[in-house]
Amino acid sequence: MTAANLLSDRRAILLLGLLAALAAAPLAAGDYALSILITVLLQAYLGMAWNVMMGFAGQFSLGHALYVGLGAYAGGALFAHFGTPPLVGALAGMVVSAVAGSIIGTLGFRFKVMGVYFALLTIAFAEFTRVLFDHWNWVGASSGLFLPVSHSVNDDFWNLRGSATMFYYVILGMAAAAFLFSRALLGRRIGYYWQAIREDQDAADALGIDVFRAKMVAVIISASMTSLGGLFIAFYNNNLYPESIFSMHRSIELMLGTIIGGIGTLFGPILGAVALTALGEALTVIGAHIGIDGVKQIAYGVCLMVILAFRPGGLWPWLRHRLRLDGGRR
Amino acid sequence: MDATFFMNVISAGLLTGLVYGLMALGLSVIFGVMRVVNFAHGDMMVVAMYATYLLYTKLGLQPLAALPLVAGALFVFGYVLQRVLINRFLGVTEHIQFLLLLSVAIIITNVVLMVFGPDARNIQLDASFESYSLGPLVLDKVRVIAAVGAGCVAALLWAFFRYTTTGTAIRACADNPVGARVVGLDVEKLYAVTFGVGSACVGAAGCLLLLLVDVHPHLSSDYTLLGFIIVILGGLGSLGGALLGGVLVGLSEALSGVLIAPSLKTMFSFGLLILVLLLRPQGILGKKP
Amino acid sequence: MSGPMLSVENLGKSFRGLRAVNAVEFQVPRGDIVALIGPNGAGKTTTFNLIAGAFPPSDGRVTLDGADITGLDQARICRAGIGRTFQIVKPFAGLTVEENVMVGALRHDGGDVEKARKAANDILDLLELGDKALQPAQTLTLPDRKRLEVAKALATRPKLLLLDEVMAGLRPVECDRMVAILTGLNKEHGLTILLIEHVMRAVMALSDHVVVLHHGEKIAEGTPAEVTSHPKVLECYLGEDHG
Amino acid sequence: MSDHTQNPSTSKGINRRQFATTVAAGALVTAGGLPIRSARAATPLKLGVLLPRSGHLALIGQACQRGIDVGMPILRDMGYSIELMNADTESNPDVGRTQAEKLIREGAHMLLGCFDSATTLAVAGVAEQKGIPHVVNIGSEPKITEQGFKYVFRNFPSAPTLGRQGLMLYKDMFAASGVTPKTAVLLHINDSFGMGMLGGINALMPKLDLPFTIVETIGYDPKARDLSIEVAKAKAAKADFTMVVTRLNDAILLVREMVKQQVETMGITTPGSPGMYEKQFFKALGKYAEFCTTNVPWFDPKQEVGNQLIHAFEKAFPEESCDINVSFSFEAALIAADAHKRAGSTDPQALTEALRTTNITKRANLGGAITFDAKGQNVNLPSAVVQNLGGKPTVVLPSQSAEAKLAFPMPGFKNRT
Repeated sequence: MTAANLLSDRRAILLLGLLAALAAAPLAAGDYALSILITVLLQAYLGMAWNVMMGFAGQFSLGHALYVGLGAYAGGALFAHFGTPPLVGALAGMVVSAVAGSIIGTLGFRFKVMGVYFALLTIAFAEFTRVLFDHWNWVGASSGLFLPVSHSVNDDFWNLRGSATMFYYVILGMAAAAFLFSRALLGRRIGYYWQAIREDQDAADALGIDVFRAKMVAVIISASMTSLGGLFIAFYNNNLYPESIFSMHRSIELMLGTIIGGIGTLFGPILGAVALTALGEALTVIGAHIGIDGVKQIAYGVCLMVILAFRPGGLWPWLRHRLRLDGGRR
Repeated sequence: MDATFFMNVISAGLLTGLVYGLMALGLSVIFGVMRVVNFAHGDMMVVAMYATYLLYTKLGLQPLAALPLVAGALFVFGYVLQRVLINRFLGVTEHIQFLLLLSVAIIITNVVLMVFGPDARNIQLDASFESYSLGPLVLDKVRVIAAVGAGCVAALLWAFFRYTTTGTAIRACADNPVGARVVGLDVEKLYAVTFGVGSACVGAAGCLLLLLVDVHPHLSSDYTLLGFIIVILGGLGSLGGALLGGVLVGLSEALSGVLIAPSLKTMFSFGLLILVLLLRPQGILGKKP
Repeated sequence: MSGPMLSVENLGKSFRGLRAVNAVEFQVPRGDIVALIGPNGAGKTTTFNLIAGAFPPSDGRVTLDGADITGLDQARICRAGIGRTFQIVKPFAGLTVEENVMVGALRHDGGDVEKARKAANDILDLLELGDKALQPAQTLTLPDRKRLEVAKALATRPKLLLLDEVMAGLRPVECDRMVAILTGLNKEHGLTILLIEHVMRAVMALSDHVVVLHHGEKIAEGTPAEVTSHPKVLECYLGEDHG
Repeated sequence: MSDHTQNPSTSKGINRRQFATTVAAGALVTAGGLPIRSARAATPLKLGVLLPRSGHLALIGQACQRGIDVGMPILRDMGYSIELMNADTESNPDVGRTQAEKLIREGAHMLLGCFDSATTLAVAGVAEQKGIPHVVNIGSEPKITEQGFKYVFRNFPSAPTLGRQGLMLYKDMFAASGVTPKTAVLLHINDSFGMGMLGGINALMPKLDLPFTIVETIGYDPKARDLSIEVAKAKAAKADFTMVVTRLNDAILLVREMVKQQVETMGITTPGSPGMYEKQFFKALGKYAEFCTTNVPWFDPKQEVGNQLIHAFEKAFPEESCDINVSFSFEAALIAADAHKRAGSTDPQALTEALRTTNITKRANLGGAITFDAKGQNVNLPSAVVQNLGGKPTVVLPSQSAEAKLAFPMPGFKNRT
């Protein structure tokens, strides 16, 4: 397998076509469709960020809402208090998240907290931080933090104030960058190290890999990427509440797409986000016809179960096979 | 704040902690034997609470009288769930198991929501407003009842594992599933019984907890998390550990609520969890993995 | 530089008071193949793990090429120049055979992936796995997995290769292939090898020197011929047979 | 979840238990002669209603929806012409935002909602971008009208206003009862509403020259499962009376715990939070629910529209309580309908202009005419003192609307029969 066929021609064409279609989408799509697409891309982006840690390096984090929240609050609070441009806020958020990630990583990996225990450690940190933010007045505590709304008609990219279309292109760019970044990571030394650790940590260790360092790199990269998603949420929503941004629900939502799509694969998070959103929307429509609230969620649970039962590896490996895109392994 | 005040607070924390412990017992039993982390734990408890509520409002059955019924029903539920669904997923990776039980949780929560609506329900016993006064100590009557009930159920569970053949077989299964299979134990059935017993514990806990708190469908995830904190504190798979963890969380909530700020008390539970995970990852009474 | 490649002095390990390995001493001369044999429970794998750094020794000293590596962890010892295989094979199941080997090779050449791929393929060809390079490792048969273990260890460019029962479970023909491969590595590439083996015909064919362990202690060493006629060795093996 | 309901009472916000009653409500509407009237209007107002009908706020979202559904026939009788487009926000701001966009795409002329402040802000942002007017039924976050939104109109006091008005009413309460306590203990929920109220109370206590001081402030987690510790702490404060800022469930827990721990104070009062006036509170606490007082905007029992609404509601949903969620959601629909009638068109600009000049005197709640200031806030929303008497919330102050006399200090828990 050479670099050239890491992405076979057919797949490259497919991807470029997809990208072109997405880039042209605002011309055709209405605001509703656009907001759905933003949801999809945001979920795909966050899923890819989580995938670095879990899918590539095999470290199960159930508390990624922590990094979403830190990124959102760092960017949001700096902007709300000092008018700091989001790009600077993004940097701050990435640093804070990376630090938080390395604290959790150091503690978890050094003390050999593994598997489910590690996952619960990450939840504990996220919940801990949620309660902390609930009481931190500078960021509005539980009353929430509000970003000033601009009334200018023009999009202001540098301050991330503007129309849905602008936000759409921002998240499209972020998702595309995350995809390319993930691909680059997988094709590099660290990517191979991660996969080795994911498959068998002891064997990886015996091959001279600095396992601790590799895992730390995964956590830090994943946390920083996730925090950027948080920043997007902050500026897109304009208001932040610890209760929702740090919630376990968000952590779960964030990884659901990736697991459904195909954990550890490059395209899985994207496919999973599309599939889940489509499922959600379809169920909303069906639910509206049945006319009982809650049917949607039940059907959602059932669908999830069915996918897990029949495609535990996710949809993408299966679909890739059906589409005969198996040229590269991923 | 005087000594009596602290004694009151501590005793309330202890009593609530025992019920928490019972709830966590179910989680601990299931993990200890099958290595399955039951993320639908809180949801099962909410179902038990609603069942108790129905038995009380429709048939006038007191929660303590309803307890065997509810526990029995949950046993059957757990048994069937394990047989039909979870058994297929025993060997798979953790995150798939997690998602599977999550989807079970989503379904349960929303079925409950559809059937009972989102309102909080509670039952009103005469005892609900009464309390025992032991000198300066004021003990909430239902809290005492619930704690004693939890203690009894825990003792029963211990006796089950200690003195019955099935209980011993399950313990053998937990220690060495391959060996258990070799000596001819029906491991699948034992797993189902285990899941049933774990669920029955949750059922009993739900019954007793309804004396103390109001039930609504969205209570479940809080209790799932709380259950995890408790079993990890005590040690996953350790029965005594679950009770100890429950009491610890009850106490830490009580004391941090008094000494610092009540709204920060969950943070202390999580803080305690982080501390224990780092200092003793297997939990206070847990065995080394 | 002269002196032995590996030198083990007074090596000991206790597990909760249980003495698993006691005062073991031997050397592996540069360019030689040394075999570590003994009945089950003799402490061979423990000795191996002490050398490879899976856990630290309770006492004693391990020197690799003149450098003290006592008590270093597994990864550091690998980087110091010891490549090892596991008795129970540990392939990276989800990766391809080629990628499995690349992981070991990536520590060299500044992590250049293409160079590592090339190196991996060379090693795979050497071990006659070249045609299976693009298969997922989980599809390999046991003999292939054993060879993959060796390939992975080789890819780290070790000065010393530790092989833990790579012949176990192989049929005689496959066993002979492996012997030929290892001999080739030793003769053509000058690789020093320390191996644990139960398959005596492989031990006889391969080793220049044999160390015998029993109950965690060295009871004999010498050439294969010397060792097999050593009374203590016979006693312990016969005793093993009778027990 | 958007559905163009010709028959507005078939709300999706129902569960099976309520199904029968909803059918009854539907029958009621049909009896009101709906087809003829809606045919008469040239272009009815398409009103997008966004409420949290599922998720953790479902209870309140469904109450709000009931208020609107029950109110539809009343509005038609008043000569208004509205078509509802209902959508469920699932108690999630992100869903609220996409649903708002969906409603607008499907032709909603105006939006109504969304009860919780986070979703309301998200939806207001969408409305602002699209230039579609948005009437807020309930939502106490000050930012909703302080953000500078041009299309947002709120007929509900912000948390600080609620707090101020509620606090001022304490003076009237003490004057009416002739008893003036010196100390209070404040228990509050630590969520966005509770913190907003607390902020208002802390800022105003020194300014309002009240006769009492707050000796201890105790916040608790919205997810608190039991409040024994909080109440123990409150008991230890030994204050003359108790002030609380709650939601529903915690209000029940709180009072029950006070009974258990025998915390006897002159009264359990709130300067403006929900909880203690709700039917569930009465059901759960029985005799112990009595005498709790709430200072909130309330139905005007002397107003015709308010009476009509209560009657229609009690007929359709005898099990449910007709509270301010119902009345303010109804009033929001009334405001929307009124603006549409005056604008004479469904053009968003015209509707917005009409909303700005709203002046409705025939309303359901206490207070003068509904009008909006430049920020889109109705500043004319006085609170009443509502005390739980005889198993139902009863207006006791201001005296001109009072149905009964205030009981303060309240009888001790021990002596109740």
